[in-house]
Amino acid sequence: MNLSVQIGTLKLQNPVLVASGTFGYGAEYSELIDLNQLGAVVVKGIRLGPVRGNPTPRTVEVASGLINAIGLQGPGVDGFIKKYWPFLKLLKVPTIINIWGTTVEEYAEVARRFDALGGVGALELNVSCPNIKEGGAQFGTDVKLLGEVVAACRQSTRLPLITKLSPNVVSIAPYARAAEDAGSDALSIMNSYPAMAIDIKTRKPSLGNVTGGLTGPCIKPIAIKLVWEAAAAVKIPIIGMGGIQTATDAIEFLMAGATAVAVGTATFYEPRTAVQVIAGVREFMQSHGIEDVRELVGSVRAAK
Amino acid sequence: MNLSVQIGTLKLQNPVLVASGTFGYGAEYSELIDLNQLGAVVVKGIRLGPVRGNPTPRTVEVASGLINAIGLQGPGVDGFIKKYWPFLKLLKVPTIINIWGTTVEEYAEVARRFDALGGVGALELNVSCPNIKEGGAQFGTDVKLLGEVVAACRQSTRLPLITKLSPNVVSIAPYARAAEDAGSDALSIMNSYPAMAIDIKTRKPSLGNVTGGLTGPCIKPIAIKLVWEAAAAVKIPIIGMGGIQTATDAIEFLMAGATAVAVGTATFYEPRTAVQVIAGVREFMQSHGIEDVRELVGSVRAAK
Amino acid sequence: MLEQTVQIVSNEPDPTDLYFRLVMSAPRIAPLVQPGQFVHLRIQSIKDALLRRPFSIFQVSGDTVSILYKNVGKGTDALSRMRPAQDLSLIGPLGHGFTVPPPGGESPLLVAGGYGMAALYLLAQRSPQKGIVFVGGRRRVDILCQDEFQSLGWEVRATTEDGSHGGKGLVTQPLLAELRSGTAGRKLFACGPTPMLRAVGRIAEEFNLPAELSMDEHMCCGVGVCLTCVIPVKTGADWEYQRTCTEGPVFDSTRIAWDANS
Amino acid sequence: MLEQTVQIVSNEPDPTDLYFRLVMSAPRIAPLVQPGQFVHLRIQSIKDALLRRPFSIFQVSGDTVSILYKNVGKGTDALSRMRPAQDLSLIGPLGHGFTVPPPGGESPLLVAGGYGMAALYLLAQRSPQKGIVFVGGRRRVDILCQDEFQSLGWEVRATTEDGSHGGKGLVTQPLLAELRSGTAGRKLFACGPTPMLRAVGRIAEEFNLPAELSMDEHMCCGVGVCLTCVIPVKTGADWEYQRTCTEGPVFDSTRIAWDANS
Ligand SMILES: Cc1cc2nc3c(=O)[nH]c(=O)nc-3n(C[C@H](O)[C@H](O)[C@H](O)COP(=O)(O)OP(=O)(O)OC[C@H]3O[C@@H](n4cnc5c(N)ncnc54)[C@H](O)[C@@H]3O)c2cc1C
Ligand SMILES: Cc1cc2nc3c(=O)[nH]c(=O)nc-3n(C[C@H](O)[C@H](O)[C@H](O)COP(=O)(O)OP(=O)(O)OC[C@H]3O[C@@H](n4cnc5c(N)ncnc54)[C@H](O)[C@@H]3O)c2cc1C
Ligand SMILES: Cc1cc2nc3c(=O)[nH]c(=O)nc-3n(C[C@H](O)[C@H](O)[C@H](O)COP(=O)(O)O)c2cc1C
Ligand SMILES: Cc1cc2nc3c(=O)[nH]c(=O)nc-3n(C[C@H](O)[C@H](O)[C@H](O)COP(=O)(O)O)c2cc1C
Ligand code: FES
Ligand code: FES
Repeated sequence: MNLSVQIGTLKLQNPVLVASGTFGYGAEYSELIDLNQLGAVVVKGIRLGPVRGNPTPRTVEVASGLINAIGLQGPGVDGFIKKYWPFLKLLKVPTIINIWGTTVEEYAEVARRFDALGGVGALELNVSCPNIKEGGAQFGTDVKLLGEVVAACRQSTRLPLITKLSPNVVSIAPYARAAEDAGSDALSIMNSYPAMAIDIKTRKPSLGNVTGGLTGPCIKPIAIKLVWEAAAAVKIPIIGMGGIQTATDAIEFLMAGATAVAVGTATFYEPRTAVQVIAGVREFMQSHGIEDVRELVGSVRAAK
Repeated sequence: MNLSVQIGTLKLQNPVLVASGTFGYGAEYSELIDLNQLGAVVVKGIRLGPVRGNPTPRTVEVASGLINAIGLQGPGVDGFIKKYWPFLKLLKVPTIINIWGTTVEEYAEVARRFDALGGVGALELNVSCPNIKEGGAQFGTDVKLLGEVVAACRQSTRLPLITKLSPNVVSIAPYARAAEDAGSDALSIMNSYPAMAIDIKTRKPSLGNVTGGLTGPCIKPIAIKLVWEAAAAVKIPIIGMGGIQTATDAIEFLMAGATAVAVGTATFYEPRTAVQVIAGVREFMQSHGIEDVRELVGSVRAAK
Repeated sequence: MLEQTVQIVSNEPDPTDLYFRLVMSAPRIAPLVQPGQFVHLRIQSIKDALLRRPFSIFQVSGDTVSILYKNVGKGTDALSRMRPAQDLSLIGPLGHGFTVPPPGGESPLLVAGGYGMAALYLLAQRSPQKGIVFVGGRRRVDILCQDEFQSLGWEVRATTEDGSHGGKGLVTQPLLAELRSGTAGRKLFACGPTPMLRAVGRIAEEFNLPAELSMDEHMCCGVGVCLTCVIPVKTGADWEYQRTCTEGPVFDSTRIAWDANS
Repeated sequence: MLEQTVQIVSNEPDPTDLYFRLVMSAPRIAPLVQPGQFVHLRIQSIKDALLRRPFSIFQVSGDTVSILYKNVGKGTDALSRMRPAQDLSLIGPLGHGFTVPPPGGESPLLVAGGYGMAALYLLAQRSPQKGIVFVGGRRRVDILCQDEFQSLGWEVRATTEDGSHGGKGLVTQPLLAELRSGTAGRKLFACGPTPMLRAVGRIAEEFNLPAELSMDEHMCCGVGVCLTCVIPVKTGADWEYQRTCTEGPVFDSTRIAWDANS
């Protein structure tokens, strides 16, 4: 039985990753799960320099979901390499680095730095964080800027490039194509959706940043639709995410057209989710006589 | 204690409506609740002629929500007037008619017809149904078309006009302003969000229409954010909706900037939701010494 | 139609833990029930799921109303864990049920698949003429209330797909055999999975018999406002979607436009 | 740190049904616990809500770990309805706890507000020096485990805001009184609401005493990956956000940059 899939030149032993920002830098969960069982580890978004992040409260629980406004707190490229890379580079599974910047040049520079580091599995360009004023989101909602930022990174590295698209657009197809045309090897769909909650007792927004990004099971139906549409628009593989809690959820993404999936928010409440999803996908394949996980990919459209 | 609010020239005895498409034509629920307690009854979307609607399955349950693709099945203007208006016109509370068309002219014609009918409380322009190919949604995601359709209706009727915006846009502010500038008296925010589910057992989309619109508690955080942003962009009142189950939810919308709210999906599982919400808002006002419900409107921003 | 908080009196599994009989105390609703109607239950303990679940009314006795349900998913599973004295919110009775045969009218032949049997019990009980009930299922366990029907004085002809009880095969086989021996004054009443209903519809057409079919469509509101539960119904030369929760679940078989939707 | 399915041994309310003591059988986790650490509990029966809830570890006894919690919302309410023999998923022990005073070291003064008392019990139990515990609450019911602390040989000075038990006022008043009578060799350990912690921090500064504060921040993952639970912590002349779930919940009071966030 084959579970392995390919993202650009990167081969993954199975199609189940963890989502950026929900798995720290890998080491944190190593006491609770065997990281080497994962398809890949994807780390929290990193820009060139350190980032302090947003004021608290930074997350609030909502119906079947979570709103977060962390503000991409992080150690910057150097801090990451010093503090977290020594652990990650020893893993048997690849590390995918989620990167961002406030200018096209910064994205390209961060890509160059990780290209030079050696041993990185792939880069995921976060052009869709809703929680940072000066960066992220505007690249994800402007087709032209999106093409520019992907092209600039493409010129800076030969590592596989994954573009993480924003869900906050009228139609995702043009963005998917712009990323593909600019040389992206794959797409990640979706990032969190802009959202807000108010605490009626205090009469204040529930988050320090006022607005944040919605994630968890509540967004799965939106994510499935976006993956379905993007898969029809491009030939490059898609990493599907948004609300995955079970193998059933993951298979739904694969059938919609995703080549791989990532588990995000669910890890917070059930750290073993990703490994359970891998086991569940394997079981489903066994009981349905499916030899290769790639048979599932896009199989709903194929069946039509 | 004052609970009444004003939408254009329409005075509502309280700010709690029911959402279009979730309350039929009023009569259906009259055995279970006293309709005259509501702020207003809003009927299912009506176009000029009868509409057959989409193939089944038409709804599917998801985490804390529902996806629907009814396809605006309905009797058309004449069928409605014949079959449902005799009941509605006898209610003490106003009826708001949700209308749509596939062309600007059709919207205007439907508006004219209801203007001529007499006794209608207001018209709600649905420019945001995600489940109809030829109509609805494209008006809601194109600022220019949106302005045209609102302006054409404005010229066809003196009834209060409410424009129901699409949530499926990068930023809602320009759409809110376009509707205001074209003469809309109020905005409804939000309609359902484009979504999809797959049944992995049958390997088919869960809905006959493939994609549908997501509603219920899962979308509340998206709706609150949109109301918050629109309220900063326009002066006309906003009717907030999306996932309201309790008075707490409704108050969250009011504090975010909505002048009134509508209960949708929750009515399906708890028919008495709207009347419970009214009672809960009243209780909240009592226990917080609030004399006028309008003090709550936008009070989060005011407090900043 | 009423919404009422009802108390569970009992909730008993069959020996296989697959089918359950749930008895609820519903004094205001019980007297209103017509055969073929259903109730819409809110099961508060389903995690993350919101909607009510529809179930045919199985039996009515004094102040109680009961259903006979199969544990097939998260809602029915949560329901199966509920205990006497716990509460449920119930809307009912709902829908347009079967026409009880008038005294001296047609002799009823009931056709049931799986839990479809539950929907037919009240009809059998209230029918002035006794008749035959044809029941089918996959295995023995799916033949649900043979004894109850027999106690009413009805003849039961069971079939199972695996032959573990009654004849081996589909429920339509003994029905066809019976009809070949004579059709005069017969009327069919059926409830079960859609393919079975369709087969019964074809048989009714073939033998030129009246038939009432209780259609099984996914439901959401259950009271006619959401337009989820529609089936194509003939209107002259054309057809339109009608609601199984209000115009149905029981439809005259000749009115259903089986192929309209494809 | 382990994730374990643990069984509830008991879940007892106080007479007012506001505070509960939950004892769980957690044989692999119990031996690892340090004073001031917490567990992260998944309460499956919360409707629509997903996240775990953090609770300080109150007592450890043999194979069991217990918490003392206040019913304040949907999670703690669902927890309060759970019964012995039911399961919970627990991650723990988590966080960086209190420094147990070394033998012959400083004499500990504990300061607790409300359920903060729970977080201090193990410290009192394991401290070679006994000292005084200052406990405060709104009403008598909020003074939680005075007897247990006294059984350990600690002196308890209680205050309530309404004067219904102990002195009337805030917990910092008897603390100040005590410190004015002498500060040599004292160290403060505090757990409670943020305003109380801040007041204790100021008092420590004023009297130039070491103080460890257990910070109360909203948590999400509880293990350091999500960066929800941060507080501003001094780094030289500057400050950065550090996680209360991993670098904390206990911080040296001089390191907290109280005004950074405003
Ligand atoms: C008018 C009517 C009367 C019914 N009477 C009975 C009855 O007497 N006894 C009984 O056991 N069941 C009856 N049903 C079916 C029952 O409503 C479903 O089995 C139930 O809603 C499934 O809920 P769940 O959460 O357990 O399953 P889910 O987890 O929601 O789904 C499990 C499976 O059941 C299927 N399912 C969901 N809804 C329906 C439906 N309406 N019809 C058929 N399959 C469905 C799903 O597609 C899925 O495959 C009736 C349905 C209708 C419309
Ligand atoms: C390290 C740590 C240790 C804790 N130890 C204990 C303990 O020993 N005993 C105990 O009773 N509680 C303790 N808490 C608080 C406890 O986690 C919350 O009361 C609980 O999560 C509320 O869950 P809920 O679903 O019942 O409330 P919700 O419905 O989620 O919220 C109800 C109210 O509680 C507030 N709340 C939610 N989370 C927290 C929090 N972390 N701190 C303070 N208020 C919160 C909400 O803002 C809201 O006002 C601790 C918290 C932390 C971070
Ligand atoms: C707390 C939190 C932090 C996140 N941080 C990042 C990030 O740094 N970079 C990024 O591209 N996505 C980030 N995301 C988005 C996730 O990677 C993922 O796209 C999203 O959570 C949807 O998946 P889920 O519903 O399974 O969580 C974050 C999400 C959460 C909840
Ligand atoms: C089954 C269904 C049908 C709907 N039909 C209409 C419609 O005809 N016209 C319209 O403007 N909105 C329609 N809506 C959208 C609702 O009016 C409302 O905007 C949306 O459901 C969000 O509110 P909720 O989350 O409370 O349901 C429909 C929603 C549902 C669930
Ligand atoms: S289930 Fe809503 S109309 Fe029938
Ligand atoms: S709660 Fe997630 S980092 Fe502390």
